[in-house]
Amino acid sequence: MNIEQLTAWVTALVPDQKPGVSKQFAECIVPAGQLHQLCKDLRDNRNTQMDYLFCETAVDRKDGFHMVYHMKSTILQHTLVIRVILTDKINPEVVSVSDLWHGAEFFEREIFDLFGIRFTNHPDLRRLFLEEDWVGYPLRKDYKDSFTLER
Amino acid sequence: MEETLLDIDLKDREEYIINMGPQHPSTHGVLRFETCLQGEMVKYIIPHCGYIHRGIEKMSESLSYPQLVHLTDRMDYLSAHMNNEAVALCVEKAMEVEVTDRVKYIRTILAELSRIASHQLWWSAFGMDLGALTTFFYGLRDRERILDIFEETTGTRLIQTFITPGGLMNDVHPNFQKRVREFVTYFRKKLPEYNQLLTGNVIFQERTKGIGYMSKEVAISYGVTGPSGRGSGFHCDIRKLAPYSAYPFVKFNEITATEGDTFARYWVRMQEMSESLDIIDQLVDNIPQGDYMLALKAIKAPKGEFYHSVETARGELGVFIVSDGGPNPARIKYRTPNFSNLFVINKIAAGHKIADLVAISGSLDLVIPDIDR
Amino acid sequence: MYDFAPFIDSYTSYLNAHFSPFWAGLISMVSLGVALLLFYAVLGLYLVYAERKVCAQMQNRMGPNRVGPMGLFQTIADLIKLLLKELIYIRNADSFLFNIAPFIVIVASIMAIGSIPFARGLQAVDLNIGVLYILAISSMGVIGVLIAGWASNSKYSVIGAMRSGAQVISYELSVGLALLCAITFAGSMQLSEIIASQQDGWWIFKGHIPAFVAFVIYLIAGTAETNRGPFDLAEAESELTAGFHTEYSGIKFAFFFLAEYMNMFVIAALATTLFLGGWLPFHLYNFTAFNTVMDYIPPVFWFFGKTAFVIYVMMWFKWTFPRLRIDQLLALEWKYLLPISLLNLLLISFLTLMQWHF
Amino acid sequence: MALLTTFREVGTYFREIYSGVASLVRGMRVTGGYFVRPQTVTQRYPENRKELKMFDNFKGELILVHDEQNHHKCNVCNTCMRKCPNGSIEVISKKIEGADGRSKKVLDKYIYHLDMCTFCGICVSVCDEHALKFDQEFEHAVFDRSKLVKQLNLPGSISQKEANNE
Repeated sequence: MNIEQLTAWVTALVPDQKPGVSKQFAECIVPAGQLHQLCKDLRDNRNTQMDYLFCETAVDRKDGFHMVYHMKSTILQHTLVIRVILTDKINPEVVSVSDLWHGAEFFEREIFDLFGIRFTNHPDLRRLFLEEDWVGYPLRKDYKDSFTLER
Repeated sequence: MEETLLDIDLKDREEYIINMGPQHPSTHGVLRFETCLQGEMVKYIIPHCGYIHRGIEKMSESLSYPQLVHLTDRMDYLSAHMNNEAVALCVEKAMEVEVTDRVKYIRTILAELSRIASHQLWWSAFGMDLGALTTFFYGLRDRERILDIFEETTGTRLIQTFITPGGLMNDVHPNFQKRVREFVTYFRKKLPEYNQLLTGNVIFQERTKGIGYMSKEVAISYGVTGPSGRGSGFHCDIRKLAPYSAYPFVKFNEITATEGDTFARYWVRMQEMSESLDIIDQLVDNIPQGDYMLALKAIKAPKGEFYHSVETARGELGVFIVSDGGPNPARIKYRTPNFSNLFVINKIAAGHKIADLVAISGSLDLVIPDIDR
Repeated sequence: MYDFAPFIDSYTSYLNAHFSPFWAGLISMVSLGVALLLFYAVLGLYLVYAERKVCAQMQNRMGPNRVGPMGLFQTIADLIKLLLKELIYIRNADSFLFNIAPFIVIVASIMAIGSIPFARGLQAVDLNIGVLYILAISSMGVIGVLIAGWASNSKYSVIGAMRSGAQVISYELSVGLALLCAITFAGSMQLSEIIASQQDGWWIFKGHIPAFVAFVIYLIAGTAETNRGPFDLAEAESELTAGFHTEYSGIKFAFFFLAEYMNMFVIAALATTLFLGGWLPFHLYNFTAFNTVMDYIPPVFWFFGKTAFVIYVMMWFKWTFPRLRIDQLLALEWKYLLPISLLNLLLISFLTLMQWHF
Repeated sequence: MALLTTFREVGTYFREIYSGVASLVRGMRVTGGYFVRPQTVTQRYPENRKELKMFDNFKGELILVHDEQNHHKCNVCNTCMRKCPNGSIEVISKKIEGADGRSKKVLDKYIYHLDMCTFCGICVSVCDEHALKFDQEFEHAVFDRSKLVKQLNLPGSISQKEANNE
């Protein structure tokens, strides 16, 4: 499917989606509550078959944390970006997709470690890189420590 | 899995836990496998990483695009050229510029050379992991010739910082083509030796065949890419799926195997070496003339988000840039191949013997700084 | 020619003439012990050196080349370093067993060389059950390995020691059966008699194919018994860091290290004695001129030359092959080597019975 | 029939042994070949110091190019300092009175932190005056970290521009 078809497909599943900024891939901004169901539909439907989540990351923007899911179908060779905006910057929380894609489990642990976003239903939500007693979440924009090279 | 290993009541006294790493001869870098054993059998493995976490993504937020390139060398240091290329291509895509054909050719040749060099080092270390100590020296002996080519052109051997947004740091050395051609003939002769020494060896085949089976579904679900994924029949070669640089100009095959075991992953890498030689062969004589660097006023990505992936020696390296239009990225995310390749280890190594765990982790070809970043 | 017996006899008669029988016995024993220990240390060090040079050459390297001409004194320097190093004591380790283990290993290998005939008349004790003695003594080393692994209180060591136990117990069978072939041919377990029986030709040539098969099996099983690559599972570097001697340091580690090389020497020396004619020179059938020339080379050179060749082959194995896994190691013994050597022994008994060997 | 199968099994058993041994011998031929015909590729390093020649582009350490008259080309534009990703370059300028009576900015100290340098080569490529270069020196080991902080402008050196004005 091309970009328009994919966007239309997501619109059919999640009517209140908003188009994203990417010109490269089809991109949809969806409400956090509908994320898991949408991902499950996208993965399991014959027409989309998004079986490969190749990148999952978070971005700290002014309006909240953006969760960005890059997913791809290895059979149909189309790529879709799903974006969730978490407006709560103190205690961001989103549902985990690690039951759909195994690889997501570790992407999510990394995001939890560096952004402090909690994933519900995650099987093993521990810090991945930093020590358990590390204070703060380094990739947040408001994170300050004495080592960061400022210019 | 909420409980950590220390909490588990070892009622069954036959179970015990050993640490493979962070300082252990078979983990090539600082990675720790918390391995639960029952006799010689591995029950489960919990990988612990972060020993070499340097916060490259955070550092990159305060650096301009040409500056942050040099940090990517330090992720997967064995595919330094490919890492640089990934950032360069992503920035070029954002800026909507295209480099000259000369740059594309040179980038591709360098990338393929470093793919061979990386596979050579992997082959050496893999043999060592299995106890064949001589492979290490043969692999390094041949890799040295590639590093000499790199050193002559880029000035450094391992971490080059040569490919930069807009082109290359400097033009290639006049001897470059001659030396590359020499290397291709030399290595074509040496490659059969590798097979005689290790591939055909009955002990080696017994040690690798049928060990660490990874199905295609598992590979896709965990996102295992590169030769490790292709050993399971996962067609994930970015060079074929979305050709970049000079790959559209050359003919080559995507090497895949369907067995999904350690030997399949080994075999794919061995074939890739000769495939890379073919790619270099097609390119090295036809490097077009042109500038090695585009005359760009300022290297700034426009506001927006950009993703580009390249095929490194270990799989798909994706660069995700979020830009606010300034000279620095607002956020840069590296989707590194080893990160995804690592975590499949519990799935495929549990139930095997401890010696197989070494073979399996060797066949995944992990470079630890690439996991931790 | 080149008989050491008169020399040794004159030494003992000198002692007997000047000392009381008790003192004469004591002095001859002490001098023998000192000689063997010196021989042991020098040979051990130079085997290490030889191994390093051999593997270096196979790997396109130079090997030791700093200390002394061509690095000849490198291993001596290493020994001095190991002597000066701190002996690390492990908390919670069983210190008595931990300390005694290296001695068991090294004593076993020292005792084994006592009955090896180096040349005519140059043999400390010529037991009438020489082969059995060497076999029994050299397999005592594994007890030291097991103790070392257990007493270290380290998981790597325990796994290594257990592997070593399983390995030595299985491969002891093949070693024994392969040696039994030569014993069947010679009809004696006394090493001097086995050599004497090869006066007209070495058993590897005289015994047709079965003797050769027995020799190859002995070589493989012997390599396995010394815990050397490709059978070095007990110390599998990439899996168990250093296996049973992970926790040892300094001179105690050196004991393990030396014992490994001396065990290799014992295995090679036994192979030489039983299959390759010991210190006997190489003779071509009825080619008198050639045989006379060969006779002029002293038996000591013949013995050490043949042993060096066998040791070289064992090194060649180590630096070429990948390591086996524990189940494959046992499968190799029980599924391949043992049935073949049993069959082989049957054939050899038949050959001997029919007097079909040359 | 059963006998035939047994024979076939026995045949496979021995064929396995044969092919296994053959593969081992093939490997031993490679290592044995190198033993017989040694091809040493390693070098005796400190001894071959004299013959050891690095490649022209080799990035050993950063130097400020000086000519025979002890003139360098730095005009204190600070580009290298700004472009260095690790902050390993410090350009310290001073104001002097020129020949025409106007005060000018000239180089006082060019400090290079070798311990922080990652040899990315950006400083050399951004310098419009070609004042910087990488040297062939590669033996950097020292016992004291502070020795890795180097002043690149030689004592008493002045920039070419200055020299021309005088």
